[in-house]
Amino acid sequence: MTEKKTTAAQRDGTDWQPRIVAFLCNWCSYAGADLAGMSRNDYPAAIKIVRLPCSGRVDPMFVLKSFERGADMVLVSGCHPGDCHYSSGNYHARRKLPAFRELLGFMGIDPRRFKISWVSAAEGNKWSSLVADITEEAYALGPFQEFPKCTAPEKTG
Amino acid sequence: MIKLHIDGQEAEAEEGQTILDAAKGLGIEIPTLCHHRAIPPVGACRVCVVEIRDGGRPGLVPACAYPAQEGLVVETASEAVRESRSMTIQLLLARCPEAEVLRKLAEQWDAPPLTLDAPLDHVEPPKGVPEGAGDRDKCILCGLCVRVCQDIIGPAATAFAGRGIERKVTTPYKLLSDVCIGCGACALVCPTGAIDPAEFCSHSIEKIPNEFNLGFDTRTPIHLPFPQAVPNKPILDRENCIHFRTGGCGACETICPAGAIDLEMEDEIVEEEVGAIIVATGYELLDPSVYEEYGYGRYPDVVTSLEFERLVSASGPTNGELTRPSNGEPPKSIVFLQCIGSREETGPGKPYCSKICCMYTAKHAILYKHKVHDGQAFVFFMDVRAGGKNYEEFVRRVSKEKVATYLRGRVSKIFPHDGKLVVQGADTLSGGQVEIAADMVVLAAAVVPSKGATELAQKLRISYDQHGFLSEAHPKLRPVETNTAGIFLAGACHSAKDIPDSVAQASAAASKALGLVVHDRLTREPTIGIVNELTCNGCFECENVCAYGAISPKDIKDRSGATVAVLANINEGLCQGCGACMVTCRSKSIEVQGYTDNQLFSEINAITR
Amino acid sequence: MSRMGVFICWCGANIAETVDCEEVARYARDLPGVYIAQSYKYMCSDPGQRIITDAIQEHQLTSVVVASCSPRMHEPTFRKTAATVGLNPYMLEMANIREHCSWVHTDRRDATEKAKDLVRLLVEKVKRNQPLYEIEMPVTQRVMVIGAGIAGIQAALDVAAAGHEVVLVERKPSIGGFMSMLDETFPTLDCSQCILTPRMVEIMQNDKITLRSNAEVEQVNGYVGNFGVKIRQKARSVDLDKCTGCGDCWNNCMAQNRIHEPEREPECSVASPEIAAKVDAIAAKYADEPGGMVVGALQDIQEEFNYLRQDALTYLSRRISVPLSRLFAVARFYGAFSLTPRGRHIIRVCLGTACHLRGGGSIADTISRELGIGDGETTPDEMFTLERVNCLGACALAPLVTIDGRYHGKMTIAKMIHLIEQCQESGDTVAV
Amino acid sequence: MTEATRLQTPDDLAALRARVVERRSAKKVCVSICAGTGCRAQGSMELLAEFGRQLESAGLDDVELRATGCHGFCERGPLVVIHPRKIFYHSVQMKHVADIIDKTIQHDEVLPALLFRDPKTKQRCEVEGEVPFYAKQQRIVFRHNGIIDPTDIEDYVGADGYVALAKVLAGMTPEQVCDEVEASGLRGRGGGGFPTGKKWQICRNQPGETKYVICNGDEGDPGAFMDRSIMEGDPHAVLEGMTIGAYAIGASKGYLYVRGEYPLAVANLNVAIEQAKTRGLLGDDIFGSGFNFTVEIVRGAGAFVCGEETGLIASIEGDIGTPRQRPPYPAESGLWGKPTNINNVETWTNVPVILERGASWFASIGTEGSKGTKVFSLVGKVNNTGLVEVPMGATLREIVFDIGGGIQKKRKFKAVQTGGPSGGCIPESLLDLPVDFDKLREVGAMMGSGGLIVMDERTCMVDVAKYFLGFLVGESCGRCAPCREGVFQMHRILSRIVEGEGREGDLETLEKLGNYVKASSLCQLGGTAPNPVLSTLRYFRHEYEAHIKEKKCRAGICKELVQFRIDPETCTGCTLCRRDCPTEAITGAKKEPHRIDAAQCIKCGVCYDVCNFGAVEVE
Repeated sequence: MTEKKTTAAQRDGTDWQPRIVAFLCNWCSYAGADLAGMSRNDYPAAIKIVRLPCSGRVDPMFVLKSFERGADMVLVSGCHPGDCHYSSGNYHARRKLPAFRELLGFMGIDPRRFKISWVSAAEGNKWSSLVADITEEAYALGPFQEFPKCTAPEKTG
Repeated sequence: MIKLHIDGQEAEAEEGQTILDAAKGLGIEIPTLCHHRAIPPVGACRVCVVEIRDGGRPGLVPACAYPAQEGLVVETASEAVRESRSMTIQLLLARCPEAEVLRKLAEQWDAPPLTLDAPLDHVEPPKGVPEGAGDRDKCILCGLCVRVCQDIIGPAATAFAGRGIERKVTTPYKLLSDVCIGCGACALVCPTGAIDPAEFCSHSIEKIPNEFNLGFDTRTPIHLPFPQAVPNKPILDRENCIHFRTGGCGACETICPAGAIDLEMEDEIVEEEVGAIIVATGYELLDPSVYEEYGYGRYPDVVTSLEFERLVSASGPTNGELTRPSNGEPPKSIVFLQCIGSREETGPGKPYCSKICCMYTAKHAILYKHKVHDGQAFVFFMDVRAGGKNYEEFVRRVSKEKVATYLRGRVSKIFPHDGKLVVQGADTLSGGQVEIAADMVVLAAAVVPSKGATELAQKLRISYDQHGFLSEAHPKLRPVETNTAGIFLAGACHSAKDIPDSVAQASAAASKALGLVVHDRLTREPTIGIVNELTCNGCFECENVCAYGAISPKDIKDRSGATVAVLANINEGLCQGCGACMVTCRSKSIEVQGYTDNQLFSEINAITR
Repeated sequence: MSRMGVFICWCGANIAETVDCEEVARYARDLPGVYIAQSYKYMCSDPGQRIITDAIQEHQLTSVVVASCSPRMHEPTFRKTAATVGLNPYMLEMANIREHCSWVHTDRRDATEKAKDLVRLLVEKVKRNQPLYEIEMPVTQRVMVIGAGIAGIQAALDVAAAGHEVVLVERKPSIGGFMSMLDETFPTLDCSQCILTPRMVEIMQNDKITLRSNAEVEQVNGYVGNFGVKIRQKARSVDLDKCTGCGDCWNNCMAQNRIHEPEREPECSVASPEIAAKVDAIAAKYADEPGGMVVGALQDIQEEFNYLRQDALTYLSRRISVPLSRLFAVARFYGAFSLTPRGRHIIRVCLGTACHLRGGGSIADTISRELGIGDGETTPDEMFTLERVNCLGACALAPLVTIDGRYHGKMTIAKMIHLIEQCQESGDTVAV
Repeated sequence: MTEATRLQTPDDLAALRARVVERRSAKKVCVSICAGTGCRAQGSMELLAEFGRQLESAGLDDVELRATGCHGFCERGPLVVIHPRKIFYHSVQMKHVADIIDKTIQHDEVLPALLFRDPKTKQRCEVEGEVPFYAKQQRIVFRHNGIIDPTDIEDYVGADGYVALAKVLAGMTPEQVCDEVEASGLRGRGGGGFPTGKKWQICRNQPGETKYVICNGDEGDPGAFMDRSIMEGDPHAVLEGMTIGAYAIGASKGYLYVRGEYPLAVANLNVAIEQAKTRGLLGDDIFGSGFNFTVEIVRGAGAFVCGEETGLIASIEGDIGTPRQRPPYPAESGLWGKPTNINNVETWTNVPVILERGASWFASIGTEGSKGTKVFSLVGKVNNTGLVEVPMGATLREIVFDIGGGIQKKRKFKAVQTGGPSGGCIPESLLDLPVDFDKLREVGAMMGSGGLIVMDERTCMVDVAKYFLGFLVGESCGRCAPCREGVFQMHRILSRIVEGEGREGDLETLEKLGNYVKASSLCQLGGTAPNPVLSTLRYFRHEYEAHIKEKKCRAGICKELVQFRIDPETCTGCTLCRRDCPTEAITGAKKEPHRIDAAQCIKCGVCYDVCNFGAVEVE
């Protein structure tokens, strides 16, 4: 773990740090992230968490919006299938989001930048290693530029 | 109401009732033989004759078949009646001297043995199939068996052959009957015990096992579940009922004096509104026949612990007499096997401890000693777990006082030999193999959730573990609550539990439920979905995704009351605010309060800036 | 225009060690819409909470962001605090800068930047928050207990004892569960039924408890406080209100055994096609008659086949749907029927009164003696069958004998012997 | 032959009758031959064929040949009547045919040898009415028997047949018909004697659309055959009676239950039904009245108990003929549970004539409580066996001695048994009893269906009682215990008595059992079964006592109690007995006294019966 303690500066001497937007359901993954905190698991700070009631609440537009706004990586995480607090919300997510990911390439977004994961409230460790892994991958993929370039002029302001 | 006089008393009868019915209403007992309440009377045996004195043609008439008529004056034990009745009994007794019921009647009605000749040898020797079947020397030719089969049950397996003194009950051509359904109604109605369907039915006769006594005795389709049952009323098992299988019979409906039997009754869906639900669906035992080595199901003397309970119970099939199911003898040696399917990491069993078996096995050993004083009991165990108030002391007493010999180890095989069951197992404490010749083996089968518990959990939207036990909301802090508000758990549906634990949890669940229902109002978070009726177009995609059935169509009416649109409407009690509907809505007409698209897009904007 | 307050919690050192809380506060103060921002050591402590309430009141804040621990921990606390001074609690949100930030990051700069991001995120959200109000719902003050073993019974009794109605649903026809099957219970060895039965009876007697035995939960609707449970009340076939439990029904239940529904062999297997065709023709004759004219059909069958063959009768039984037993009984009841093959010559001796008085009995005895057969019997060579009949209605000719339907009146023993001999010689009927 | 057209109105019927009468009334010669069962058994059909042949060869094709129903005088069959003079020949043989054609038909010459000779007056009787057998009879039921051809409806119409039906359908309401029958005083001829009109009325008043009428032709009493004669000889009268009854009751379907032993009756009834249908006298809209009626024949199969109403109904329903407890009576719930009226053949046959000639005419015949006539079958040890119809109230003496010609072989009269197996025996002292329903019941007998069995000194009353009980043991359906077990036990006791094993107290047991069976049985078969025993015990107790105490059967019938012996003094050695002895137990040369070898003797009594010199004695 200690080796993985990388900051942007230490890494390549530049200021660039990936922006990772995470949509977490309140009941499992958000709590799992809390548990990671309570366990003092250290992980990269590039990830920013948006709290949602359920992974089923994730509108693909949220993902698209994130990329449009310059996110380098988007993560959706919910309860494990079968454990949804709302019975079936994560099933909706599980069907809808992978299908959506198939379309990302078509829109010029590398599908590897979109992650879906199931983290339970008990999986603090899983959360921290997940964050570490995707941060690593985000670094490897580099900044996501294609999309903001073409959309930015219209969108800003 | 028809009014008549019987033995000087005024009697009442309804249209269609007989003198016998009317007399019964007055508590006047009239003997009968060929009469059964479910079967239309024919007045054949004439034992029930009574004398009409007035109000009708004077003379002797059969009470069972003679309609109660207005103004009849009837004597049920006049001189003429007594003479006739006595003579009838004597004549029948001359035919069937062995019939117990006739002997009793003879005593009762002063019918001394007639100085008559014995009747003709009216019974033909059986040719393959006995004509008349059953104990033919007892047949008084009352015809109940023939009538019940023909008129009530339907198949008409038997018939009268011949006439007069040569009359006999037989099957057609004296062959085994292939229309006989084996129901045994003939034997039931026979007043003298002269007929046995096993003798002429082409099928084997099989009794209906009584579930309460786990098949150690039998019952009828309509039956009281057990003597102390609550409600203490019978139930009709349609699987085995003649009426529901063949369309015939319906005798119970005819017989019931209260008119309580309703064969037309159908399942009914009733709706109950409640504020809280306590689930207490209990447990059952793992079927040990999955373990071939124990021979359960093959060797009758290998029984489950629950079966053992019934066999020692004073209210059980043997009235508390502990006997071997195979031969009815008391078991002189008995082996109890613990952990049958419990604490098993692989295989058909369960990984958990069933918790109650150590204790009840010790109890069984004591009960066994109570019943068989000189018997020997052995217990094969893995560990003895006696955590509970006075539990350890109890078990220690059993082993210390040599109520049972405890052998630590497992049994590898049970096989029958020389009328006994040889139990082969390991004794890990002595390090050797043991072999016990037992009369009976009792398997402490694992506790598993009762059938249908998971289906119920799904209906209740509560969760359950991989074994099917229902899950509590928190293993420590919320042990009787479920993840679904308002639903609580009690007893062994949650995990293997003994009686005190179950009762304690039940009271806990009750108090939790009460905590809810003492309030007449309940508040809840407003973070739920709301529909924008201006943009909703009523496609109801949202209805499909809602896991709570919270969305339903709502009629939008104009001032004249005409429906102008049908739009989605969210029940604020049911909605949990998950937002699935919101994502599905194409016109974005639903928002979850506190998590609106506007808020979320702002959040995204904020962090991606 | 929003007047927002942002309050940054140090959480002692828990946050402050990794996040520069003052800087975050400064940063927040500059965010659009934020009116004030300040940090404090323990926001959740009483003084910390007072800082918030005071600020709300003093600055007439319309919304608040508390950046501290996880909202799963203290969101209710701070919302309640805000509400005490009249701020709609849903106008307060929390930024999780502890579990999601200070505790998981070590780099102070990164953590502080992230904390700023998180605060900004919440500020942007809260700007768009609307005041929300808790929803109040009525509660159905009844409880359902599913399963009536000892646990269900106890729960039901406890709820009822508190004065609330209980619906007790049991799948089996009786309550009691396994405990009712037990003999004695450990470790006290008291009789299971003795302690259980009074409870079971109490269930029945308690007017707060509605027992639905032999019932199963079919569907559950609604939500806490307002469940609607559909119960399948399975047909018991016994009206519990009317039933007195007298036992007449089960003591007289006709099915003493399991029932075998008879499998029917196809009609063609009980009789050969030739016989079937003949029986068909006979049955057709009587098709219009309600009773199938059983007696007539049997007479025709006997005429056709000489006696009542088993296969023909079995086939007829299926054909006209009259039980074979009835046909058999009829065949055995009436004197005219024979179930065994009859001889080529049927000798009927009248034993009507007139014939009896004029010695018909002796004639019958003579035939029996000569042919060695009794009433209804047939000689082994199937030549003769003797039938004694009760008057052929030609009393003037007494004693009367018919052979194959031909009348032989004023019979004498000598004449009879002669007739038999003639029959035996010619093998045919002889006229007098 | 008239073409068989449908008779649509009463006028059509009248027209047909006129044609038939005109055709038949010509002074044409007609040879009428009895084709009843009795005469057939004695060769009447062969005789008929022979007449046909010889008339043809003689070219006498205008001579009509007619086969009629039974004349009743079966004892002297075959009977031939030559019209128009109605010359009555009896015991006609094939050899007489030529003579009859030659002398009587062609030359109008009477053949005295074939005429009946009154044994008292020694006079030859030329016509039927002069024969003493017929002289005292009054033939109402038998009005057509022996006169018409039963297989030709035109004969029946010619004899005023179906006039009553036409009258009823044209102008009477069902109520009126019932009233008329009730006013006539007609009582059921089947045994019970219930007033017929009342019975109809009860059935008529029952609710329900569907009702049935049944004709009980299951003449089960041994020794009775009047119903057979009617069904064979006058089937249309039965049908007409039933049709009228059905109209009165409101039935549209009738069943004719005919005893299986009567094939000729079935045949003739079938012919009659077909003819009646063709003529529109059965079927829909009879005589244009809108009234429909059909009749179905059901053949019995040999069960006496089916003569009991409820047994008969069960039999028609295709079940064993066991009677059931009444009430409900058939009039309330009978065939297929519908109101049903059952009358026997003789009753139905009376109906048309009552309606044709009026109730008062009928009521003028007979006694106070019993109107009309009654047909008896006079059988047993009487000279003139046959069917006799006398007005109610005729005495037994008239019937047995005047009509029946007294006892055979000039033996001594002992008793007459009436009412079939369930009836009773009437001793000589009651010979002057006027016979009607009530009088017979008073003396412990009953009318029954009308069997009259004459017994002489060679009749053992114990044996008779045993015979009847044996019959009833065999015919008891076996449903109820008193009849099944009681009659059986009585029969066992009687068997013992006739075998010489009688014991002290047997007679008391018999009486006790008899009274019990009578009182406790389910149906009238059991209810009357002990009558033969009880009535013989009443009038002939001494015979029983002789059997029990002295072990003697004075009639020489009870084999175990008799020894036959030939008195060597009286025996002429004629060999008659020796030749007739079935077991060759009699030895002895011609003209020498014969001897009976007791070891071989089966006690059949043939020798005793055949001996013309009274040499065979009973010990």
